[in-house]
Amino acid sequence: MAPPPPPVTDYKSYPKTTPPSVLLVILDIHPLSWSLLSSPPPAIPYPEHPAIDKAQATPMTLPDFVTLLMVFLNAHLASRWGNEVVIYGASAGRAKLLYPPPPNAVAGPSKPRPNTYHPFQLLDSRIEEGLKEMAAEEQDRLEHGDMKTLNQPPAMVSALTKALCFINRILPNNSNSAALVDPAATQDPSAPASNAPDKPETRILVINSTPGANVSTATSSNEQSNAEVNENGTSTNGNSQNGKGGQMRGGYVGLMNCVFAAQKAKVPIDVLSLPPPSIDASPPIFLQQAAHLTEGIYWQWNGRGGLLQYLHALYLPPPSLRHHPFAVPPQDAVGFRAVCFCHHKTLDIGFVCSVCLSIFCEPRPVCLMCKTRFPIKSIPTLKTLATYIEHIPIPDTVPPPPIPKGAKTHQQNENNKRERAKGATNGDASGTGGRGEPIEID
Amino acid sequence: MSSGYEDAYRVKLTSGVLVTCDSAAKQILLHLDSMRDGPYKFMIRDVDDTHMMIKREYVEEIKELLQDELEKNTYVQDPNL
Amino acid sequence: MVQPSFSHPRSDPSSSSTSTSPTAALDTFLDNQHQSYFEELYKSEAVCLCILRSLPPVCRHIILHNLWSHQPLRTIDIKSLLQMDIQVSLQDVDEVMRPAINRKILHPLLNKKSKMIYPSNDAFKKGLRNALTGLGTSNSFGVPFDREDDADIPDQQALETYGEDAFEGILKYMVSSGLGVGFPVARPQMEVLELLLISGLMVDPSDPSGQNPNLNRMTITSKGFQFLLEDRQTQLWEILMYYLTAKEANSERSAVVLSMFFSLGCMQLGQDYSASRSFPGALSALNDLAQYGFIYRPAPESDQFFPTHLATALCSGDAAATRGQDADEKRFLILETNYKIYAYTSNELEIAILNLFVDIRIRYPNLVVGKLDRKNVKSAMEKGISANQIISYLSSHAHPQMYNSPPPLLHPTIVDQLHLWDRERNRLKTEDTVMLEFFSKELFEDTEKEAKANAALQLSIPNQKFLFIEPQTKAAITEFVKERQTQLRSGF
Amino acid sequence: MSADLVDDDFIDDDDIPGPSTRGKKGGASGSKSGKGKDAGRHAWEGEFKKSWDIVQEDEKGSLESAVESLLARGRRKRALMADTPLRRSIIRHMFIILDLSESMMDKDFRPTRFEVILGYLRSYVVEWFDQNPLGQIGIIIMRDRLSEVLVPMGGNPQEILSVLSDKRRLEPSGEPSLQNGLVMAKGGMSHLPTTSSLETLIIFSSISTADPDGPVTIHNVLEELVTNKIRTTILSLAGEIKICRQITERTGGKFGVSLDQDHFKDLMWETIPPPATTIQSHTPITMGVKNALSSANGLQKGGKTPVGDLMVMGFPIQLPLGGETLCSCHGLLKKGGYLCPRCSSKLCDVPTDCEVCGLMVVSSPHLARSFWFLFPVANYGVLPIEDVMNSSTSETCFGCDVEFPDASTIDEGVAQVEDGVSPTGRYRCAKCSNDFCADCDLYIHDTLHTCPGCAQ
Repeated sequence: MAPPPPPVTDYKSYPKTTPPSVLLVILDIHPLSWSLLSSPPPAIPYPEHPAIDKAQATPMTLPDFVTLLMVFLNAHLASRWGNEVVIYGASAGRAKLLYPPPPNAVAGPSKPRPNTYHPFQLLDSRIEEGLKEMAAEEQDRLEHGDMKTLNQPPAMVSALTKALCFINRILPNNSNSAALVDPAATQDPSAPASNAPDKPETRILVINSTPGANVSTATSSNEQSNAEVNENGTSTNGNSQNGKGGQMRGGYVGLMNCVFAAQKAKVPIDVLSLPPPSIDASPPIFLQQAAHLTEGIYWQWNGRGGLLQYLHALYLPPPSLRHHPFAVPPQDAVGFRAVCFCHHKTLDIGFVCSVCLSIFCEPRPVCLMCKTRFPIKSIPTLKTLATYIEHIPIPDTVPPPPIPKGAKTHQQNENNKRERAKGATNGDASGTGGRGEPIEID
Repeated sequence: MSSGYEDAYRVKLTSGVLVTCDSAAKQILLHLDSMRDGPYKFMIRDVDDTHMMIKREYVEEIKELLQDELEKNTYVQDPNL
Repeated sequence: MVQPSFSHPRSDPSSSSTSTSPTAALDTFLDNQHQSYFEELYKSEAVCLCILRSLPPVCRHIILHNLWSHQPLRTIDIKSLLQMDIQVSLQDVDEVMRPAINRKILHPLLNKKSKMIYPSNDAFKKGLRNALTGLGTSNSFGVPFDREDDADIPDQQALETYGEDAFEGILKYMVSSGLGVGFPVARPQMEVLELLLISGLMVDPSDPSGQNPNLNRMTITSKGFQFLLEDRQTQLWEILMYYLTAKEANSERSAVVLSMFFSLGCMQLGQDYSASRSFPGALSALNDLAQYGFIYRPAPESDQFFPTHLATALCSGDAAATRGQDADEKRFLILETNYKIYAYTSNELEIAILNLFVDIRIRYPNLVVGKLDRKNVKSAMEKGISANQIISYLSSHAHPQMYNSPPPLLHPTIVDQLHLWDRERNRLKTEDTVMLEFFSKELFEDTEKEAKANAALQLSIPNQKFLFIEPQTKAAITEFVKERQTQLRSGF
Repeated sequence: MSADLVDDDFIDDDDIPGPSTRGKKGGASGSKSGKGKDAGRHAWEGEFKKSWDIVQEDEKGSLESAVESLLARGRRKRALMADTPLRRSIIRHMFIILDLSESMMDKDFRPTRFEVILGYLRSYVVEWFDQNPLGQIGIIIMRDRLSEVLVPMGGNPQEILSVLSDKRRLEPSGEPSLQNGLVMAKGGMSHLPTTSSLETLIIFSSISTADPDGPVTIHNVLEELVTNKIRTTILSLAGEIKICRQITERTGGKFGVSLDQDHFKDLMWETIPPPATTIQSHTPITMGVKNALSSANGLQKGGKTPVGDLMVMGFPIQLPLGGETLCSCHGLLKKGGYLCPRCSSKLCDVPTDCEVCGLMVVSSPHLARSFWFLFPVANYGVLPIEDVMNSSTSETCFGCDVEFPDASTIDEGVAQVEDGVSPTGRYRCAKCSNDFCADCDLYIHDTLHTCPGCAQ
């Protein structure tokens, strides 16, 4: 996180215009997750702030949320001429583009409604259609007894890769013709960037509804086979933080690759995590890492309503306004945990191959990835080194809001408090984390 | 228009048009004025290097005359070149 | 002045700071309106949407940030959002929100604890919320026309051509009246000519009093020439504002008409709408707009109308109509350092405008070659076109190829030369004056002081004891001089 | 660089994928093909190849086809790359030895060699650290027959960039001394464990070296390089020099002579991906970052060196920029920081060794940067026109959802698979059988490293 710039009072330095902004939304529509969200357990009591404590846990159904999301997307379109929206739906094991519709699929333009701005109407009706299509597909899968795939976590990585490909296509300076211009000119970092001011800026908003950071996909088969074949079944859970922070399958590598690609393209990945602490105490740490690494905004809903306001307040400003002049909402502590290649566990401390940097949760004689042999003799030493690990709760260090805030910003205040509450519950979260146990694919 | 007093505190009032220009243009104006006689002289008072006072009725004429004079001194490229 | 449109890859910051946005005419108009006017405007969701987009980005996002909140915006919230120091004065916060306050979206208010709060205009807030949710009832985005499905409707291309032809026809008429020669043009309808006269873009030279002008014999004024050189969006808004002002002068209610402009700006190109149901209060204004090419009607008395691209591009905000194909067509000029101009265009209007200040030598079907020379530029300047206008016209129409050379876009020698020619025209500065010749230094100094205090002084030459004063202050100054004279003579 | 020179001990690095090997290899294939075609002729006897000759307009006067074939070349090159993961040294130490002799002022590169190389170096450093987050770079310059450490070995690209941006400090002059440069590099790396990958990259502009008179010759230095296993890669701007080739061959590096600017850049960028390590393991490329294996040290010293090591690493928690707390590394009050996962002490920055418990604390994204080497994306095959016609394939690219050209409009006559360019504009992933457009194909393989289809 960049240190906050000194307070700026010179309103003359505020940008006069912003480039058009493309917002790519990845909506997790995993049916199981939404069924959890629609009947949430009672909210965690919140004695510190009576006003918040009084607010009841709000059930959130997918249609309700999509309605809110549409208003938010309309606001994005409204905020500047030339803004665009792209939406991907990520369901169990598959991801699909919902909007804009494929060019050949455009049925005749529906009749404009007299009280709706036509672009809004196009967007809203197409999202509705797209979601219905996806729901029908899910229904289909259910009826064909394809239970296994239904249990897969949502295909976040696939959706992210698609979004990044899309961004790559629309960014003019990434086009291949640009690669043909004189390298000396393009490679000189001191040269002024020749990007036209109307080059669109892009950002990705990931809306996660799946508890326990289960936001991975099936691993790429290569990785899978490598890992599975060499799996000799002598797994000892000794020093891994199993279940903590949710599990992440091989999608970890894919997610990280996406993060680096996004970093390179300077695309922030915003994350909105819907499962409130009452459903799942552990944040989706890898999405949180993604937001952190790309300078996006990460925020977890507290389950007590107010989503529309949060969406507008946190996620609406385009990247060009985010750090200056607007303030970035305070962010949580970020756990930089990783996932081991052998059992897909989330680790605080792991064993890393010195040659290929593969991560394992236990000492082993041969590297699974590069077949490097490790000295057998050191295994016991390593084991002792890695033991005695107690999990550290995320400390209560969320900064207090810079200025006392009252009624209006009590949302943000509430946000902070909630984070504290989460931090407090995080210490014994290993029990609840098991909720997100993924189903292994063989 | 004069105040009519013949003492040290007398003040003379004159109405006209104050011309502000660069000194080169002013020389041309002086020249133009010197070419004229009697009532056709337009200058009321030569103030300083960049100012002069002229009669109101001659303003437009003087402007045109100056343009013509300047035009004479401008190199015009032969359009066929 | 033409905005060196923001899609300019290398717009010169100095030139862009002096330029105005395409909606400058609208902004001035709105700035002079009262609360009640806005209350009426904000009944339309389309207006709320367009006004929101016209705000500067920071202001816009603060409004959106607070849109769904129940509490009014407070100074302290703005400060924390904008990372301002807590000590920052209220004025500075006001300044940030100034555009919204001017548009009567926010009403700054001191509450009981003498804290500043900014409650939003309820009509605006409701309108914007309804715009986003589509729950409005004012039909401000246009009621589609019920037609048979197999009805023959013009496609977008046809509408664009129609709109372009209609508007360019007016511009061509203006140009041809100024050039004397020109080309055959149809005379616009009477209402249009009247507006051109009222707005001062054209004038009947044979009628200096302006009492009884002959609309058929008008010629373009210097204001008209300046209008021609502006970009399309600016021209459209200017015309609309002239129209609106004319309406107001006839003491008609203009809010309904203005809100119709915004509604048109939010409509869909290629869609047909019902006039009577969309704009029940502004049918005659809609008819007038047809004459400028803003809308297309298949039959003159039909209720069905199609907005053309002129209308639908009205509210495209700062992105202007400079995007897309339209923009590419406008980039046709190559200006060389030897003053030669190559214009890749066959558009009569553009060629006519070029002809105002360019000596056109060669005309090919798609290319015009000419030269910027002193004679033509000066004759343009005689017509009231300034060097800055020519420069901004040249740079906003510069061919993409010109961006390949290192900045600045136009070579400095040419820009300088244009300014020099402009200056040459204004070598004499003349002003009416009264000269006072003094003989007493004391009296001179006193009078000088007095004249300075009353902002009457034009020039003072102390060593010759000359004083030049504004003619209209002559009486007051003589009065003073006489008083002083008496005082001095009596030996004070 | 030469295909016929593959030492058995080394895997030819030519086939390594790199993000910057996008299809713009202008005259890259020059030296190889030249040798193959007319074996009897020397390079200088061949016709002079102008770079603009490579680009041919098609009959419509458009450059589109030329651009496509350039792209295709990039594809073909990548097709040679092995899909299987290689063992690569990931912790690298590299000295860049820069020749700053007068010859750098030559104007055969525009505006000068010096300017061009400096520009390349700046982006090279950024790219290098991007792909080798755990590596370190130092820069040595050679001029006036002396060598000088411009930037000591370090892991901060910003520091290097700031030095490189100061052109006045880098004014070329005199002659270079290859020997002095190498000695300096060897000295600079002597303190490093021989187990990490030690490399030098020499950018050599002159055609001679002015080495000191004395008992030690450059051949002695070469022997030492070989013993110290310092892999030396030399890129020459001027021509092939015997001693340079000898050095690179003996140390396992590569020798390249640039044909033009683009080619030089390609040569440079080829050295960015971590070098493959030898499977034969006559050089045990093990490694030990400082304190990484405090207790395993004994093992290393004892007779047989193990091939690799497992390191215990901790993944920290980054604190938000809240209140100030004491850090364990400096004992100062600071905002933010990282918590060691084992002992919870606060550290200012990672990667580092925890001051309290000695655990090596790294940020997991640092490690993850290199994972794409381990899980390469399968190459996409060209989809011939018959397949498009026969099967019900998707109409849009699976990546960016752009519409494919209509299969029915493709002329059967030109529908030959040529240069790796798909006539149908579709490229199919062998694993997930999804189709991609050419743009996405390049992007996925060069930057993203994750197949959208396989990720489902």
